[in-house]
Amino acid sequence: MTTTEEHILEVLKGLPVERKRNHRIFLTIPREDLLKTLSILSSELAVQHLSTITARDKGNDLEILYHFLLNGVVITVKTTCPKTDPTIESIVKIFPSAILYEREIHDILGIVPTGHPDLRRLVLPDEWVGGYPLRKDWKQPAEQEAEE
Amino acid sequence: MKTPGKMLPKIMGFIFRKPVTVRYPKERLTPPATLRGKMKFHLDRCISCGLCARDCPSGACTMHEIEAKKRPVFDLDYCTFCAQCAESCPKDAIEMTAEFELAHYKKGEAIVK
Amino acid sequence: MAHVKLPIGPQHPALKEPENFTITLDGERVVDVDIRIGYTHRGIEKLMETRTYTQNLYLVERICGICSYAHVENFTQNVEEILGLQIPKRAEYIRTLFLELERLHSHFLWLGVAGHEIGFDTLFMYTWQDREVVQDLLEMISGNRVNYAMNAIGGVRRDVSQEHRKKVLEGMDYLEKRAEFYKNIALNEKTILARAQNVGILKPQVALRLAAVGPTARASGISVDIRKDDPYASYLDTPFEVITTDTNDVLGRVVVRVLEIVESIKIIRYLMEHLPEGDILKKAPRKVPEGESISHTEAPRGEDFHYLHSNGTEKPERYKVRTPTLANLPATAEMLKGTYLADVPIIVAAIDPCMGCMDRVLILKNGQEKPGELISGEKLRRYGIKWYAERGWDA
Amino acid sequence: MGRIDFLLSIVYLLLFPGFLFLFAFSLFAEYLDRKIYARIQRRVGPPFLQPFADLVKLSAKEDIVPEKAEHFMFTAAPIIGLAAIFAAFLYLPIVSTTGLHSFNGDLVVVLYLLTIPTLAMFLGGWYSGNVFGQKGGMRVASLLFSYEIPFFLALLTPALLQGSWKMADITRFEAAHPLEFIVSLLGFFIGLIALQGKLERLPFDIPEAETEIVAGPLVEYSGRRLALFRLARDAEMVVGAGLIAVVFLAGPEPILPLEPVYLSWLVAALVFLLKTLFVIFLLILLKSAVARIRTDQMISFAYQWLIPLTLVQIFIAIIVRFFGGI
Repeated sequence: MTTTEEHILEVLKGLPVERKRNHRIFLTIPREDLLKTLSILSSELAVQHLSTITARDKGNDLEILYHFLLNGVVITVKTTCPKTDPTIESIVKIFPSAILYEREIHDILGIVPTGHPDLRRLVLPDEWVGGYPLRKDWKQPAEQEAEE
Repeated sequence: MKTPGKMLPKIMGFIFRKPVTVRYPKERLTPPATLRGKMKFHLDRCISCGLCARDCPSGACTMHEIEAKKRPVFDLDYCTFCAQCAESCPKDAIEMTAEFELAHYKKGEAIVK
Repeated sequence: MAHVKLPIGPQHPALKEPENFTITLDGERVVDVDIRIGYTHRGIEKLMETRTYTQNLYLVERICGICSYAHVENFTQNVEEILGLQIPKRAEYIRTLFLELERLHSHFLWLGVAGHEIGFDTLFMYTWQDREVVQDLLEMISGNRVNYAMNAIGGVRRDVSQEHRKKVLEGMDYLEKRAEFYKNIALNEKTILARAQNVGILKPQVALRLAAVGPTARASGISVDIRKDDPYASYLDTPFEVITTDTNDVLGRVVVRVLEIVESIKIIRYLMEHLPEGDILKKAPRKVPEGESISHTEAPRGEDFHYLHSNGTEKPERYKVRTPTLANLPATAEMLKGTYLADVPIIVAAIDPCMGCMDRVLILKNGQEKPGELISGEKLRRYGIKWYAERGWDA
Repeated sequence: MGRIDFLLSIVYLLLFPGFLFLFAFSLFAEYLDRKIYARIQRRVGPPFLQPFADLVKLSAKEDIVPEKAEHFMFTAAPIIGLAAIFAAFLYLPIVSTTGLHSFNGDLVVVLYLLTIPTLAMFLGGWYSGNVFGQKGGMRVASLLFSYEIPFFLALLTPALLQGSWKMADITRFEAAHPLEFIVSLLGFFIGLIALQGKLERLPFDIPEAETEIVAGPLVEYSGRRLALFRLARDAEMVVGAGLIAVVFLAGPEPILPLEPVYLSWLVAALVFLLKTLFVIFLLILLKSAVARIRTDQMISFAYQWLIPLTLVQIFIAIIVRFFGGI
């Protein structure tokens, strides 16, 4: 239980915090107050290092995890958005390094970060027409053709 | 003043010494005995349990019915020599040798039975 | 002088792997950079969802050739955390040994590549010869020079014998002398200084804002090192220091990496002298219960981040990998602006990019043409010219 | 009698110290360059006939002229370069102290002929119609200005010392006063570095720095044209090194006072050969000990260091000439 961890937990008192082992703090928040929580993190805790953004297909909705690093402690902010309206506010204004990670989750899972300056493809080829590959219901293009 | 040519004394020394590169195949380096090269399969020890085929990450090891016995066949075109089959085999019927010169002319020729 | 748009890559002698930097030039000065990745994209994350944990061991190892062990270490730590499995002490020491041996061979490799980028081929040849010492050690212990297949879930698969320890210590003595020689060269050779000093500036606050990692950040004075901040394997009880310089330039990155070589040699010596007795592997069940875990290690290029979400079956439900090169990319674009065209390769090489690592997400599929249709050479050439013309490149 | 002289000069022109000799010598120089460079890097290095094999293979390869390229100039550039070099070689005193035809001012003619290949490289790059080629050509041009001046000045100091532009007089003068070499030692080293710059070898090989703009001016060249350019570069190295050997180390004159009775031309040629190889060896050492520097650094290096040093050298030469009263 390093000193900074106590300090972090103390700052995040009000929010649903979960701590499985040392150096790992998980935080689940609804989609609406994402920017609010992240600004708390960046202003009060001076968090600057966004390790990455992971996105996952949970069946009916999509879960997005923002992983931050503060002297060795990984703070993960989890939020979800329904498949019917897969949008999320872009956090590039607070964490500029998110610019690539948001392009990636848009590219492979179809989550649209609103307000993102440059939403081009990151890893798929420009002429990719095969849908969002990391979704569970995604089929190989060859199989898609077999179905038609 | 830092002058260029800090390497000069070192360089002069090497001009007349023997080069480090080895002219394979004329000269050969002996690989360590623990090298994971081509595998050796002991048919007698095999109990056709199929654990090796199940754990093979690249689908190189597949079970085949030959002479009324189900047994693994290793296709070196797919194999990545990770030795997982040797480890998963409960009867140690698979053993890695240090042979690494496995070039062959046609696809499907490099099969270990 | 009209702005010339010059594409460097995806096929370019300076880039060992396909990457595209579209440089907008004003004479010799770089005005703007646009980076396009995805050329070595193999869809490893999607593939991992279709394989069992034992098979994924060998897939995650092939994300990158020179930091393959960092990925395997992350993967095994993730699975062991969810299983709640504590691996034997001796296995932890052997894992740390391999992490540091890999850092040595990666840094030596990078020193050679950086030397080649600035045209110093003699340095390139010498560093790669010394790297052979490390490669031989790795091959002796693990059976292969690159993909070591050393880790299993629950420990390590091969033991380090007494004779191996003696050879490793001998190798370290030789490498220490060579590291001294390279430090002397890197700091005093005038032509290297000319090409590396205050080139590719990355100020500390910019590095922090853009979340740069590894030697790139440490060369700008940011003391961040996962081995110290969030110790894993046996780093908690191995004494070592985090190397930082505050020159913010390519020379700083060279110095940080050379000093890290010296540090790694010290760590390896400590490990070999204090290797505890005991077994090296604890049997792990095949099915992993429902859960999620995060593991990050200090790969030679920086923080390597892995996230695993398991669903109780034999196969992971979601596996996310973020490699250090992707984290350093925004910082690279920032560094390239305002420099000379001649420095672009050395700046790009300075973050020690491993493109193979970075594009590890998805299956590459040719969208328009039906798969299996033969494209004639002429049509491919037309396609290439059209593709480049659309993007306004004057090549 | 006239016919024998005529035949002798034909032999001189075509065979011995003429084209065939230069062709063989430049291939041998390239072999030496690559072999010693490899051995310094503890590699094995190419076999003896490798440069010749490269040349033959290249000339047999397909020779593409890009659509956008200006056909005539694209073909003419390598030929001009090579012709200038071969012409320059004839004036060098190899067999005897006078060379084929020596007159007052042949040193300046050789220096002039030595700049043409660099211009040919620039034209080749410019007319190749490829953006990389043009950028490489521009770099060759900017290099031209920073390395011709020190090269010219450094090579003119021995002429100053002796007071005549004729290479024959210079070599005879230097053979008579061996201690003159110490006076023009600074000029010798500047000439060496400037030659390395002229030949675009490693520390200054910015035009075709393969890690930056592919192959610079030669990017569109292939087949016979590329073979000609490569031969021109090797020959330029030989002629440049030969020129430095003649002007600074008294060319074909054996320093030690033995007077060869017969076959004097063979001994002279051997001495010239040895001295040129010594100069080439120095170039190789310089190439393997340093990294490539940028265009702007190279130009500032030339104007801040090389040119002032040559002025110092000329000043020393004047003082020695005036006061020394040689």
